[in-house]
Amino acid sequence: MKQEVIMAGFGGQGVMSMGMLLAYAGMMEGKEVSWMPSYGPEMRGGTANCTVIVSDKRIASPITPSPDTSIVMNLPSLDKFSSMIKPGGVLIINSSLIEKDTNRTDIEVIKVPCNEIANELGNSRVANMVALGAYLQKTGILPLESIVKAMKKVFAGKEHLIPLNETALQRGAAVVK
Amino acid sequence: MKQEVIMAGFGGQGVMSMGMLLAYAGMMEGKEVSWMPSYGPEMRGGTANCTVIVSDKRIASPITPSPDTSIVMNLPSLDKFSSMIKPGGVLIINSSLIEKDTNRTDIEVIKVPCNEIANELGNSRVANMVALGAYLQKTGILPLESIVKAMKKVFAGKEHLIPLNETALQRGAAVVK
Amino acid sequence: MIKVAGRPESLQSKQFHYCPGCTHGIIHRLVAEVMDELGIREESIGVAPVGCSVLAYEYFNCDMHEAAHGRAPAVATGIKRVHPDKVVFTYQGDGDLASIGTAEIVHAAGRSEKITTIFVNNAIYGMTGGQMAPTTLIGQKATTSPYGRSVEAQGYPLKVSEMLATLTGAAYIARVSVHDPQHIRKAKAAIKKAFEYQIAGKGFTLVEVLSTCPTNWGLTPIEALKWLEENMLPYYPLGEYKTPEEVK
Amino acid sequence: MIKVAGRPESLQSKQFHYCPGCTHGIIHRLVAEVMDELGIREESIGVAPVGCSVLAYEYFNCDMHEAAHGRAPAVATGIKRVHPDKVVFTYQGDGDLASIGTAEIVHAAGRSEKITTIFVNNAIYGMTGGQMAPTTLIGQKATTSPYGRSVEAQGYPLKVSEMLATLTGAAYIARVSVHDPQHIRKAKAAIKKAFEYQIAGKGFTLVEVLSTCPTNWGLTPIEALKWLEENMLPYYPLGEYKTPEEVK
Amino acid sequence: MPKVVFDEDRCKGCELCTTVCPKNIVVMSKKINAKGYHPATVDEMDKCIGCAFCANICPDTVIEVFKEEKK
Amino acid sequence: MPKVVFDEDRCKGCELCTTVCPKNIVVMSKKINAKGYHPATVDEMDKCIGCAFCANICPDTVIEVFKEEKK
Amino acid sequence: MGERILMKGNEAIGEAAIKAGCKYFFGYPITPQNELPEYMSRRLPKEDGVFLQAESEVAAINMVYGAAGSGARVMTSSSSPGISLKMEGISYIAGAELPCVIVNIVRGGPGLGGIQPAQSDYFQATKGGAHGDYRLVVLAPSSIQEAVDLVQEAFEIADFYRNPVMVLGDGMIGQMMEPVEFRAPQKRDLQPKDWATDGCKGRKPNVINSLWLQPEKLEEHNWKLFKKYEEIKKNEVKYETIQMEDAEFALVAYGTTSRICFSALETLRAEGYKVGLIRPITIWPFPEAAINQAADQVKGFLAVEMSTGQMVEDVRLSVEGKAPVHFYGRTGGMVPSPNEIVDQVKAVLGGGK
Amino acid sequence: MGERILMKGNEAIGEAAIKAGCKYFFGYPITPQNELPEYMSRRLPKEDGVFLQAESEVAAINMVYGAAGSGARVMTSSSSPGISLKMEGISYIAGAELPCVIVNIVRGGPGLGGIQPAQSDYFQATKGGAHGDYRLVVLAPSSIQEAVDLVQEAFEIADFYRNPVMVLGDGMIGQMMEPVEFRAPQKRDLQPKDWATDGCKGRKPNVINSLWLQPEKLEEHNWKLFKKYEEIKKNEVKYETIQMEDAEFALVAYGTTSRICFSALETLRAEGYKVGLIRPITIWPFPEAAINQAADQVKGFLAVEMSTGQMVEDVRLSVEGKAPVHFYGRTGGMVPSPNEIVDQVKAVLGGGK
Ligand SMILES: Cc1ncc(C[n+]2csc(CCOP(=O)(O)OP(=O)(O)O)c2C)c(N)n1
Ligand SMILES: Cc1ncc(C[n+]2csc(CCOP(=O)(O)OP(=O)(O)O)c2C)c(N)n1
Ligand code: SF4
Ligand code: SF4
Ligand code: SF4
Ligand code: SF4
Ligand code: SF4
Ligand code: SF4
Ligand SMILES: [Mg+2]
Ligand SMILES: [Mg+2]
Repeated sequence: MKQEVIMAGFGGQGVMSMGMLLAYAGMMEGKEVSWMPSYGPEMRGGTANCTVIVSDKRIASPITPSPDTSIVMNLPSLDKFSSMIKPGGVLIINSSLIEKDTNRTDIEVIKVPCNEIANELGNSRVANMVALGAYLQKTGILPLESIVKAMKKVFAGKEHLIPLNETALQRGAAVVK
Repeated sequence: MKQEVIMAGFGGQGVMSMGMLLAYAGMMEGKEVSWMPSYGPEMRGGTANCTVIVSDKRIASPITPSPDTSIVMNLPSLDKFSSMIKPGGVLIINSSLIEKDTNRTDIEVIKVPCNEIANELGNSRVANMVALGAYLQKTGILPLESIVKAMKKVFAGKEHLIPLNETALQRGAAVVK
Repeated sequence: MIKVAGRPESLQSKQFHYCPGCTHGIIHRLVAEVMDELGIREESIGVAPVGCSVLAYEYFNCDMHEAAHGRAPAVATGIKRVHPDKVVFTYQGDGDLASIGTAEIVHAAGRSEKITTIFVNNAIYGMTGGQMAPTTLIGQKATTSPYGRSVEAQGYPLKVSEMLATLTGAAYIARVSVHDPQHIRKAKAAIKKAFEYQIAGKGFTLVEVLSTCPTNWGLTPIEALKWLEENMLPYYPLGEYKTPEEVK
Repeated sequence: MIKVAGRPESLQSKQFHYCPGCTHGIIHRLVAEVMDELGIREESIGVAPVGCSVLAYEYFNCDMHEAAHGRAPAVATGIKRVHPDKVVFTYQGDGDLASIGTAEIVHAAGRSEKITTIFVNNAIYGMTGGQMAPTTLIGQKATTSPYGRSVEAQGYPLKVSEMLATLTGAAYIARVSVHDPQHIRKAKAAIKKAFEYQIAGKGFTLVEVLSTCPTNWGLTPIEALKWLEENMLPYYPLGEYKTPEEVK
Repeated sequence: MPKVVFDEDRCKGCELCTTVCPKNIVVMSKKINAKGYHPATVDEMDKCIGCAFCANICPDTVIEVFKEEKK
Repeated sequence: MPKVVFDEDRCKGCELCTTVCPKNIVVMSKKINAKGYHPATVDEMDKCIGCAFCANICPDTVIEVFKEEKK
Repeated sequence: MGERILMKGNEAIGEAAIKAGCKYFFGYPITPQNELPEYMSRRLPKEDGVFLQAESEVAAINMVYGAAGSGARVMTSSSSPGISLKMEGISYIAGAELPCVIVNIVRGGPGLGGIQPAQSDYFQATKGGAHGDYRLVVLAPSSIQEAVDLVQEAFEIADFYRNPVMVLGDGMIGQMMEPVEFRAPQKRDLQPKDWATDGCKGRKPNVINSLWLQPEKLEEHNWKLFKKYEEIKKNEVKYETIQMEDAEFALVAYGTTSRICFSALETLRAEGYKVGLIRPITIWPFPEAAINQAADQVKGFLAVEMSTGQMVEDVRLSVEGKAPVHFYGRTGGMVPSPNEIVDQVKAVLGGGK
Repeated sequence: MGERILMKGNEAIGEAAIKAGCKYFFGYPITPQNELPEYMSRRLPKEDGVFLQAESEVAAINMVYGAAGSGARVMTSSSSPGISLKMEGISYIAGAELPCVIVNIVRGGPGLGGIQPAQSDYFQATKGGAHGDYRLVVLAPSSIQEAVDLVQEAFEIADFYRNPVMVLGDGMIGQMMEPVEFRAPQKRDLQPKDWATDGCKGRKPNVINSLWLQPEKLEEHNWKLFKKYEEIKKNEVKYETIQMEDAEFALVAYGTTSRICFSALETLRAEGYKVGLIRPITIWPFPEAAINQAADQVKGFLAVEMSTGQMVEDVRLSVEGKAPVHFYGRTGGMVPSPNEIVDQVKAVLGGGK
């Protein structure tokens, strides 16, 4: 089993920490994992992305020219990453911010209104967790609970945020179910 | 024909310019020449030396482990350079400042009281020319006049010094005659 | 209708890559306006630093030369010595000028190099993600002074204008700020003077401009202007530290 | 009979390689005398520069560390941060400190690094054969200013003490001279103060010592002392430019 | 009457211009521009006195200010 | 009576010591030392007041000055 | 120790250094290694150590020189242009035979270049980018775990041989997160640092120095260094071979690129190509013997680098003409993809498996 | 021109530069090259040029960067440690593709080392002592006359390829006096410097730059540079062969060492040994083909250097295992004597002529 996913969005959308959580959870489940961020000139406001690989075997390259899945949180990311996904792969689109469609027909497209759901939950910053929930549900790569476990490690000192994030995960998962 | 000579003495004794004059004169006579100074840490008061090669053919190395001749103007130079001279070579000793003798028997030793002669001429700074005169006379590598011609080039602006230097050359040569 | 404000000709129409509210953009515009007003765009050669303004060569509408980090004054010296009749300026951040480039700026000033330096002091390394600069204030947190800058560990913030003003070769040294329209006007006046003195051959000229880095200060752009006013102004007093009259 | 003058214990018995009459030798002895008097020889680590005093590590009778040209303050910083309880000093020439090492000395001072710098200003590059230094006087000839230093071409001689005194982190900055016994006594007193302030943890301390280079000035040792007095003293006024009281 | 023109797609929504207008007429728009920011705009243009403070503080040269020619 | 001792072979003949002696008793010797210099020396030692000026200005630590212990 | 945690390469390197007893860090910010000094600035004050941001890379390496000379375990880090500025200082440290660890998280060059991963500082690291006959031990990790292990070992090697050690990563090693476990580093039998300048109480003064004015002495010193380097060559070569047993063609790659080659190798093997991989872990000393030996077995080599071709020279030197050595490189911050390498191998082999 | 005059290497290099139209010199004192900046400080003001002693080597190379970028013929010089400090700047100049001439009068290293002649900066000069994939053209004169000729050519090469050129001498080349004649330099067909930053009147602004934030662009730039370097390799290799026609054994040496090898060769020939000498004049590009060809003819090679062994790697790379390559080196400022080389050759040949 090996899952390569690229997560991309605006600087403030939390795509990096979404990837980190996935990697952390994967590690805690005993898998090999890697997380590789894009790092641009450190000027803010651009787009950010990271590649996460979760695998049963030693991971070769931490980056990939053709991920299994791409989660795109904004329009530039859709433009940039939809074409890379491997045939038969999955594209998760944050439909709250992206109206455009992909022209790819050889992949499965899942639209999740991440920001709307997050706003419903009262905090637009958990849009990333909504997307992650959808991703986990779709790929089945890890159970939701493992992410929650990882949160306890990663959110050390901010444990009060966990319930909200967990709900967001579940809402995202629900979109796919 | 090839003559390799090392000239050595205290910093102020003019060994460098003595070598330069020889090289210049050699060049003006159409020979191949090279002049190579020792350059120590630029702190004054130490000993200085240069190697001059005058040859009819392309000069290989501008330094030599075994010169034909050595002109030593002070004691440390005697100690350092007398052993290098090739068997059958010539050692010119400034006997004004060096009392010690060499223990080499396979070379010709010529003692020249350079400073005394220079003082007689009224200027201790021409002791070097006295030594050079002796050297030229001994080796016959170049005529004295070629050095005088070279002085005109090298002493540009200080031509008034030439007669004195010429006399010093001749006095040195006379010691050997 | 006449245009009383807008993009000066000496600024390319390209959009800045700077973060929202970063005052680098204001300072760029002021320099360009001065070039326009003095009519020197085609006579000017700018030297871009390494720092957030590394891409300055894409923005100024005149010949531009990149420099290695901190070495803009040396690069400018090379240019000015070849083209003494041209107007040469450097645009440098506080990491660039006050840290790695200390020797170069001191000696450009000491040599009385006829160049103009726009020194953008935002008390931080913007480009590389908010590390401590020599101008970071005591107590200020940065990614390499996570517990706040302390005198004991990191010493005192450098006051560059005060230091350079002691050098005879420095003709004009002024510190200005861009945190409100009034100060922006004064900043422009100082920049103009600096260029004028360069053109008049008075010697080395430098304008230190206090600037914000909302991103690495962790503040909104508006809060950042306020932070500058409340924290930087007291430690870095504005004013002219040296004027050419003092150079005999 | 008691010995009232002679070789201090903190000086090795080796002979200096310096030229006849070069005042580097006097300054070495003063530093050693101060180490003796403060009883810190075994607690001291000296940093030798690149310059005529490059072999200082052969002369001082304490632990000695070589530095790359100009970098003695950085090397000293490395040492002092590892051994904050030891006494660390640098001994640097004007080419070393005021030219290539400008950034290092400014930042050691700015950081308030608790070290002592003995800055030997002889207005020339002695070691390399008499090239112009940043401190070479206007009109002074050097092998790289063969027509005399000119303001137009090379700018103004740097006044290092004045410049460093503007830095808050500098605790003690003084300029002294060694051209006669009276001044030699004062020079020693300043050096002693500097070490004492270091030991007391006051901050960065520096004593600039005006010194001769008979060889490269082309003067006899006696003429050189006179030249120093007549030419350097007016441009480089002696005195204490900063004392720890000013550091709050 | 003075006029202020915003090059909306250049605006990064930093809001600095809103703090300096003596007439308090510069406000942030609800819409989102190409860059994803809420751009600044002027609601009551007739109140504008053409002081150009807004343009002066704008870091991104978004704003042009026009005035009647003085005769 | 004070005493001045010259480590003659260290002397580089710079003559600085000769210029500072208040009693003018430090002079250059005619002889040449191991280094090839005329070393400094004191002729009339009895005039010495032990001020140590000579030792202080000597760049090569050639000179030691001894004085009676003050009681 | 023992627990696996997820760490960014730069931070893991910092933690590894601290675990190895490094208490002093002098550095200057530069992308893509900033997280390393930043990590040290958070951690070292708590370990009774010192983090100091120097005014420049030149100052930083000279601070390292001073700290190493006075007996400390000390580290610095930078990225390509910053390492170039450290060249003079590195030569001094090597000349004075002082131990320290220098991390280079390489980015695209030349000049200001870019900030994406590259391997174009190979020559600088392994041949001596500074003046004089000196060598750094250069360790090139290909994973965060290996980075951590090698950094710890780097300090031991540095102290053992009194020689600076460079850890050569790239933007990917610096920025990536992977699980790591901090294992107890293997300690060597180290001599006390009785040469350090830490005050001469009860002994003769110590001197740290790289100057030898008499050429005879300097030459002697150089041959002494040379012998040390030969000793290191004998003892410290590290490399990994993957599926070389039956390989008929060998990939050679280090660091990040070796992982991608591994990916390519899996694909090629799956298609029946008998390809192996030799991965130098020390790039100086270079695993010459291993490659030379492999040259008797394989039909050819493909050196893969993120540069226009640097390590390939060492491969050629090792192979001594026994087999063709091909090269595939991406540069300027571009990372090759496994497919490109697969294609290259196929092209070279011309269809013959 | 035409007259033979006796000149010191350093000064002759200065005069050659002036004759080649170099009007700007930025440098910093260091032994054993001081006579070069000193000469320029006397001469350039009279040629309406500028001599400026920079505050450091780092500043000097960046002044060169600025002057070269704004269209001037410009030179700098230094010796080993100073050249190390210039590494970052050299990488920028190479990256920005600017022409300039850099003289390194090599002395013993590493660190402060010594000041006597050495060749231990070969790697730094030829492999790239700084970061990134770049190359300098490196010219290694063996006499003052050749130094003069090569310096003049260096400016032409630099302008022709828009690439920095290094002239690699050593203390002996710098300090020695030999007769020289200033011949009219061979001019190349040079493009106008319409890329220079000299004020944008009547044209679009020019930009001098080495930054390419997109790795795709930076890679493109790197391959462009690579192609230029391949072009230079094709066109600019220079070497001399002496008595190679019937040689059964070849000495390989450059610069000062080659003269001493020539001396040794004469002795060996006199004794009946069929020895030849290959003397690289450009050490980058290295005369690979010539040496490779020679490898088909000779029984072996002896590379002689004033280092512990650097150029020998390029000889080995050229020979490709076809013949044994031996090495003889002196270092730290020691200059080998002809006899030592004679003995080495005899030892290698084991008595067989
Ligand atoms: C030699 C070198 N060292 C370090 C860097 C990394 N670097 C790039 S910009 C910068 C500092 C920028 O800070 P500043 O000059 O204050 O400019 P700002 O971004 O704040 O405007 C640093 C350290 C570099 N590019 N080159
Ligand atoms: C990096 C480097 N640049 C240059 C030199 C050559 N160098 C040695 S000493 C020196 C200057 C010495 O002058 P100063 O510091 O004034 O000391 P002084 O000899 O006058 O006492 C120079 C330039 C060097 N060794 N290293
Ligand atoms: S990081 Fe700071 S200085 Fe740089 S562009 Fe952003 S706000 Fe401006
Ligand atoms: S060259 Fe000058 S500074 Fe150096 S030892 Fe001689 S007199 Fe002193
Ligand atoms: S010009 Fe002045 S009044 Fe008009 S909108 Fe701008 S700030 Fe307000
Ligand atoms: S100041 Fe400029 S960028 Fe900022 S909100 Fe106003 S118009 Fe937009
Ligand atoms: S101690 Fe004083 S009086 Fe005696 S010789 Fe020396 S200078 Fe003269
Ligand atoms: S001062 Fe010292 S070195 Fe000079 S002459 Fe007197 S004793 Fe000799
Ligand atoms: Mg800044
Ligand atoms: Mg000096």
